[in-house]
Amino acid sequence: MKKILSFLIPSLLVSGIASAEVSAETAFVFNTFLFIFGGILVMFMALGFAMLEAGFVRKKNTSAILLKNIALYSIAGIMFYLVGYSLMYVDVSGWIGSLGGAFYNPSADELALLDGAENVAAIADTGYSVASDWFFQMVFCATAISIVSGACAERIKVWPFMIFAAIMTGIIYPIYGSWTWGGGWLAEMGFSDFAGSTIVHSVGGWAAVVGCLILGPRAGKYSKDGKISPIAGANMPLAALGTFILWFGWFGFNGGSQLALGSALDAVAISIVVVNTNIAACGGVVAAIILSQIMYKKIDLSIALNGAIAGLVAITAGPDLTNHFTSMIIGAIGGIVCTIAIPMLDKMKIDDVVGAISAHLVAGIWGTLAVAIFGGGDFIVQVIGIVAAAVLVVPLSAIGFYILKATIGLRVDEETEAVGLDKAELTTVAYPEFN
Amino acid sequence: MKKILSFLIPSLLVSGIASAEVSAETAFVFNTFLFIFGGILVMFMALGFAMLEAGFVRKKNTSAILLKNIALYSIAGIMFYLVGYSLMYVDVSGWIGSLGGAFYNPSADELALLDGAENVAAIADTGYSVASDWFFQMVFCATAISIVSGACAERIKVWPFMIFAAIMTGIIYPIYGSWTWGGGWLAEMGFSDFAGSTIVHSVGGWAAVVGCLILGPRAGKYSKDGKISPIAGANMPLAALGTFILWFGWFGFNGGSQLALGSALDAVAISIVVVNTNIAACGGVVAAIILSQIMYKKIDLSIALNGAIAGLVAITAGPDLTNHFTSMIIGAIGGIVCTIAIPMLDKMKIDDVVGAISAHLVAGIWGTLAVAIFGGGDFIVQVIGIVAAAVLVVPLSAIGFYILKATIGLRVDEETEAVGLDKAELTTVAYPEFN
Amino acid sequence: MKKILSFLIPSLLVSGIASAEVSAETAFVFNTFLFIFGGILVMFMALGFAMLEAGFVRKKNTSAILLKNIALYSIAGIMFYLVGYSLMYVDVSGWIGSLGGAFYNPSADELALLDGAENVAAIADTGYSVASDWFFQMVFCATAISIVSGACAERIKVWPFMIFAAIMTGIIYPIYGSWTWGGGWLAEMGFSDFAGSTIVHSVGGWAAVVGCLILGPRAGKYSKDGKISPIAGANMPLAALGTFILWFGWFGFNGGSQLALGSALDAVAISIVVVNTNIAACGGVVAAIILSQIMYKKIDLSIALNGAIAGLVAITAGPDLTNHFTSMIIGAIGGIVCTIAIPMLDKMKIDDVVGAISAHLVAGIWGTLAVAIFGGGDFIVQVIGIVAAAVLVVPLSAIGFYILKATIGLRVDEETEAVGLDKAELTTVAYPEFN
Amino acid sequence: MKLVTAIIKPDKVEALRQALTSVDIQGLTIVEAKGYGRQKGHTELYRGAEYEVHFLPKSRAEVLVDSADVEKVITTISDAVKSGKIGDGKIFVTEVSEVVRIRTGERGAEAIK
Amino acid sequence: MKLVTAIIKPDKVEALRQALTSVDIQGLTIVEAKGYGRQKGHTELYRGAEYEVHFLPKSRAEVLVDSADVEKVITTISDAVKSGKIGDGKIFVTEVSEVVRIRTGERGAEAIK
Amino acid sequence: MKLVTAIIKPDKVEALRQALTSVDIQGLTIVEAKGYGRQKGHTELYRGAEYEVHFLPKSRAEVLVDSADVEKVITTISDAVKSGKIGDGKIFVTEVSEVVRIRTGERGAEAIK
Ligand SMILES: Nc1ncnc2c1ncn2[C@@H]1O[C@H](COP(=O)(O)OP(=O)(O)O)[C@@H](O)[C@H]1O
Ligand SMILES: Nc1ncnc2c1ncn2[C@@H]1O[C@H](COP(=O)(O)OP(=O)(O)O)[C@@H](O)[C@H]1O
Ligand SMILES: Nc1ncnc2c1ncn2[C@@H]1O[C@H](COP(=O)(O)OP(=O)(O)O)[C@@H](O)[C@H]1O
Repeated sequence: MKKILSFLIPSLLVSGIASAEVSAETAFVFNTFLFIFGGILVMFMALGFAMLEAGFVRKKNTSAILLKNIALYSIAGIMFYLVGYSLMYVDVSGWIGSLGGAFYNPSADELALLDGAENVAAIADTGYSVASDWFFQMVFCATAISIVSGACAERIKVWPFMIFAAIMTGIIYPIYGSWTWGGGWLAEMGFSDFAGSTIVHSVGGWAAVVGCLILGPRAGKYSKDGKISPIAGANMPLAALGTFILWFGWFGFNGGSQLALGSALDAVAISIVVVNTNIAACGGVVAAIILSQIMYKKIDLSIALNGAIAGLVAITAGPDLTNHFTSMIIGAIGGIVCTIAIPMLDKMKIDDVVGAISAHLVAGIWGTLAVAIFGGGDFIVQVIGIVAAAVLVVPLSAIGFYILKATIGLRVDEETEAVGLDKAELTTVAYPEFN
Repeated sequence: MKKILSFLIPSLLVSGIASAEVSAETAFVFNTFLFIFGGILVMFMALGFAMLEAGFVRKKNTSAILLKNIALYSIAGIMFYLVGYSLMYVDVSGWIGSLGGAFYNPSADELALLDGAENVAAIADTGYSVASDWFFQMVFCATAISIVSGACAERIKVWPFMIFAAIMTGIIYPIYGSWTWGGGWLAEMGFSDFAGSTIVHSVGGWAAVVGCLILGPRAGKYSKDGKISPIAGANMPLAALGTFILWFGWFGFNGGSQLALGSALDAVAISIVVVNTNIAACGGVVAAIILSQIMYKKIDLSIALNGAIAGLVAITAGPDLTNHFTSMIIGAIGGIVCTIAIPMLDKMKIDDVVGAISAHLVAGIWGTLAVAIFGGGDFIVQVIGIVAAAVLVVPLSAIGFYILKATIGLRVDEETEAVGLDKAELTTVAYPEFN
Repeated sequence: MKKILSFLIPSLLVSGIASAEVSAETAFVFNTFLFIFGGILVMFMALGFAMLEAGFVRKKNTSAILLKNIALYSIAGIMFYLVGYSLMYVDVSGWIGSLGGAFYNPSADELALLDGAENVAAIADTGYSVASDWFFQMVFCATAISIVSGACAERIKVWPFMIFAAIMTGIIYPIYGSWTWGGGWLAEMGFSDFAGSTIVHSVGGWAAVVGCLILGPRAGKYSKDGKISPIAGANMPLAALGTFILWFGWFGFNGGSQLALGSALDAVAISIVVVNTNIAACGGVVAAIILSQIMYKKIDLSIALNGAIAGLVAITAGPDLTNHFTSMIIGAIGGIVCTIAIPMLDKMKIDDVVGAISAHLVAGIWGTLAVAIFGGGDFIVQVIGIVAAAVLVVPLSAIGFYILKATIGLRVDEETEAVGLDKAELTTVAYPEFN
Repeated sequence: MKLVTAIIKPDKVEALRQALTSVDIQGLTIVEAKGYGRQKGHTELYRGAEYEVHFLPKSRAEVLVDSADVEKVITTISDAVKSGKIGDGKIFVTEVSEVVRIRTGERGAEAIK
Repeated sequence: MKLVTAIIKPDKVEALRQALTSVDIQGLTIVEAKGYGRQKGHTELYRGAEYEVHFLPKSRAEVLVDSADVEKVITTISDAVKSGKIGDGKIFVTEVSEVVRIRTGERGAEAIK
Repeated sequence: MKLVTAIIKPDKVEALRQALTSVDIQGLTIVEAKGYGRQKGHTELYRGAEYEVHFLPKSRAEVLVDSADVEKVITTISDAVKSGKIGDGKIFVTEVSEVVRIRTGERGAEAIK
């Protein structure tokens, strides 16, 4: 029974008449649950990335990319616990946090509550459980490094990649995070990035650019005479699966970024965020389909999938803008800039296996600017925030990658690349019975 | 710690003693969250359909079906926003809604709240956020067209399909929706279809029948001498994946259709709906397994999977019936009618690639009747509702399909069909390294 | 906007000032919703197992394992409804429950509420809706049998397996469950197993051991001269997909096992459980990667995936321990014992296709002991609980398997095994176009 | 005895099988192949970059026949798979000095009857 | 030199390899194939409709041997894969006028030693 | 006419194609194969157990040529795929008594021009 909704309202009124507001403890439960709910959805995005990337690589590198994905999520979880959360959120000086919250644990008050103390009111006033917040922040951190794994696939060695993942999630991402969500200088300037078009997606995207440049393209991708030999992804159903899972998880990514559910205002805001998130992705898909048809006379499924991601990334900076039409347009433009960026990167010989740079960095920049364009922020400040991400992430990740290159080596040798990483670095071939 | 539940209750009482009821604002949050939660789960069903269909088609048409699925969900999201929701729910005259709510946006009151107005009580009394409701209704709309894409797979051209998706989600589905959930004449008669066995599944199923008839069967499926040459689906793990995802999403589909969570009554009702939904699917699977073993001396996995869907579709009209045993039987009969319908459709030379007509239309009719049989509605009214769906959807979708056929063409030519849609209409082969 | 959290709290206070506590009805809604939410996530784990197992078997047995998985979940749903829940929870004598709650249905009070009685307060005092609890318990039951299907894959006949699934979910699991969560003798002793390292995972694991021993290894796995010929899984992306889905679902498995969400205490507790669950899995993955690199000079993806599961299983007995570092260590040791157990089982010629015994039984025992080691229970009692599981499950499942062996036969014949179960017992080949 | 090998389009395998059966040739082995002859592949697009596909999917069919049947088989195959378009394929014949039916141990012409 | 080709059941490849190794034949090439001879395929069911499967999966094995070894190889293969049931397969022998070991450029009998 | 068959490493197919084209041989059929010769497979690990992989992936290339072109083709193939390492593969030549271009019905040397 739907519209019959109107029949329900009286009963709500009846039962709700005594006290109209949400009690502090109820709000605490709602807020905490939102973090858990949103966090679980964003955790699931790690699978989305894993599947998307497994679909876009060749058979012979499929196990390696799966391993990198489960490893990076695990490493992110550990590094963010050890130092990342603390650097990002604890005693942020403006430029960076401290190590005071390393090995982050429940608060003393919460532990007391669990041990039987009757400090419910004090706890309720904190608004949410610290562990739930930690969880929600951690999964965002994992997203940033997921972006790198896809772009650099099929040629980066497994161990150096895992070490870079530790650097990225333990240091690089938390520093930029401290400037923004941690309350540092960009936050003080009023930089507006609701769920992280820049903070998560561009940061990951810049590291991906640096990785691709230092690694160089896959063997055979660009020939000396300037020709491009595309290397088709082995498994499109996996790529589509990954894209849909990302879309699904994004409701937690953006919706959870309201950071509270314990009032009508928050519930309304999240509803709007969810609708905008969805319609932006729709716009991204439709725009990418139409544009790929125009540009290539045929539809490119892989570009349509990237279009969905680009639409989602684009709306991530401002899903709280209250006009759904605007969101649709922001998403559609995200799909367009991504579709255009894909062949441009190829012309620049930046070999991004999954289109991560186009979908996350390019669309992320667009989305961050769009907030200002559609009235949710100051244009100059938005530009500063975008530039700051590049200025921070490019050198730091270059240093990380170069040190790895100089020491244990970053790229597999030619023979390994020809044979595939699965046989060379792993014991596990992805599809042993399919040849 | 489980049963230790009894230990918990005192503590609940302690903390809950002050006010026993759910406050209006709390109820508003609960209700809104239910729409978001349920809507996200139903959105995920779009992936379920995509995977199910990708598993049932041949390799050479896999990218095309993936594209159609992500496109149809995107088109549904846009069309329902532009006109569909309005036609279905805004100023429904009895026969159709209006365009007064086209480009649907948050209510003025909600926008005021976000802008700082202290109109919380007024908002709380509306019961739920309008955007959350819109989201929940939109995902249902997308489900209806998903059914069509599967049945008509492997031969319908991509662009005409996308146009039909726009017609279906912008016009056809909303009209029938306005008659029922929109509060129109069928609702007034007392037509009982809790979450849409008819409103969603039969409506989609009728359009699928029309599509299959106008398109004709795939080349080689039925030979002139009356023999049937089955065309096996390329990837059963994907089909199973899709089925499980649909099952998972169905908890949102049926559970969310309670439309409120903000009272003990609603919580109890949703719990019952969830249990019934699950046990009906179990019944459908077991019945389909046993029946396929009896009919064919071996178990047919693809029929077992269809049985799950049929059980779910069957219970969708009445998951609020309070006896779980009844639900199991309704689901099992759903599985049986679906299993029987599959070869019958083949005898009628209706070439339904994924079994959508058997699982959605046939089981949907059964489920809608079952509501009356088990005491949840009037039999005559239920029949009227079922017939009304056919009477509305068959001609409208036939007109849509015929216009497309006469203009840009509906079916790919023989050569394209032999080569596969992936190569002919897309640039993207699904499994380029697997031959 | 994140850290900007601090800005939000005042507004929470404003709206929440009137009444500070969670009302009884609100708590009822929260608790019931937790069961539904957690139950849905755990239901999704059935898909996780299905995909994991489909990835680890060979092509020719893939449809069969998919069928077994959807069948076992359906059978569990029906058997637990018919008798299992009752034996486990209704009038538990200490040694077993009764059949008084067979064909479990909503309580009379809840039905009255739905029929319009104004007994809200009485309902609210029960703490949660009975159907939601039933649902949550049922999905756990399904998990136990999932473990068996993976270990015994590729050689157990489909029908006998389905009958064993009925025995396991209708009788064996409920008996051990009644001793513990049902409030029987082990619960009275103080056996501590928060979400079921032993109650679910070891119970399933013991049945898997018995199944593997009675069935014997797959043809060709162990040659007479003592050599092991590994049989590689056909589809690693599916195995990774399944692992991530299990991880995702585990948040419901462990988080939901708090059994209540309706207070700040519960919200805090669940948050901690969620974080611990996650970090234990991270520890399991990283430990398994490092150890496989050390042992084999290369990383084994399949072991890394098992490591995630082992970490999750290990933390399941005590995810409520309040130090996250401890959880990481428990998970890491879980990953280590699993990685070591895998080749050991092969040496004992126990042919476990998916590593279920190593990941569920071995890591489950470790996790149950870890609770005592880290101060959450008594060591002797934990050991008694672990031994009790073996003493109950091994003979009962051996009887079940032997009766099946003596009557309809348990293992497929040599020819069937060579051809594959998909062709012999099903009509459905998993990948007909991939050869 | 002779071995007649034909490289044909994959979608002609069924027609070939029916044609051979109808002229009473009771044996056939097929292998999936890829190749080019006069028909030269074509360009495809992926993510906006054009690339040349040099090989086209083909099926390679082998029929062991009595020397006397060679012409009949060539004609049968040609008729069954010919479309007159480029890419129709090739047939070639090689001499076989011995054939054995494993099951019975029969040799020579007996083994292909 | 001769080329001995055998069409066998896929699950006999391992037995074939071991048998050839045991008689000191150090080279083998296998291709996945499908075919029919006397053994005619069978009916299968899919979603309630029966259909005929005409081709059965086979493996096609090739061994280059010195002419003197042909009989030995035929016997070895036959013994290794024979079950006496229909579908055991066929062996056929063709003349090879030249063999080259690419790595060394050796020709003729040298190239297959 | 002759049939030149080469068993080569799969990653040399593209080089082979280019080399043949450059010497004006306009036709090639490739089949995926697995095999061993002097190069004997190797050990692999899976879940802690070592096992031997006896077969290595290979590509089987066939070129129909005029008898006069045989030496040229052998040299071209050798040069294109040779690395000097074990596993480079084998080339062998068999006599072809007839070739037919299906499309046109041309026979003999005409059919491979
Ligand atoms: N000279 C050749 N050597 C080996 N195979 C050949 C040769 N010529 C053609 N083929 C095979 O026959 C297939 C069809 O050839 P096609 O393009 O019809 O050539 P043509 O028109 O020259 O006969 C090719 O894809 C290739 O597999
Ligand atoms: N005349 C033939 N030409 C080509 N291949 C053949 C022929 N006869 C048999 N084969 C191949 O040998 C395989 C096994 O043949 P089989 O059914 O055992 O035949 P038979 O019993 O007549 O020897 C077949 O599947 C087919 O691939
Ligand atoms: N005697 C043979 N018969 C059939 N195929 C062979 C033979 N020897 C080698 N091959 C094929 O050639 C491939 C490469 O052979 P290789 O290991 O280089 O052998 P060699 O060094 O003896 O020439 C093998 O994998 C196999 O497929």
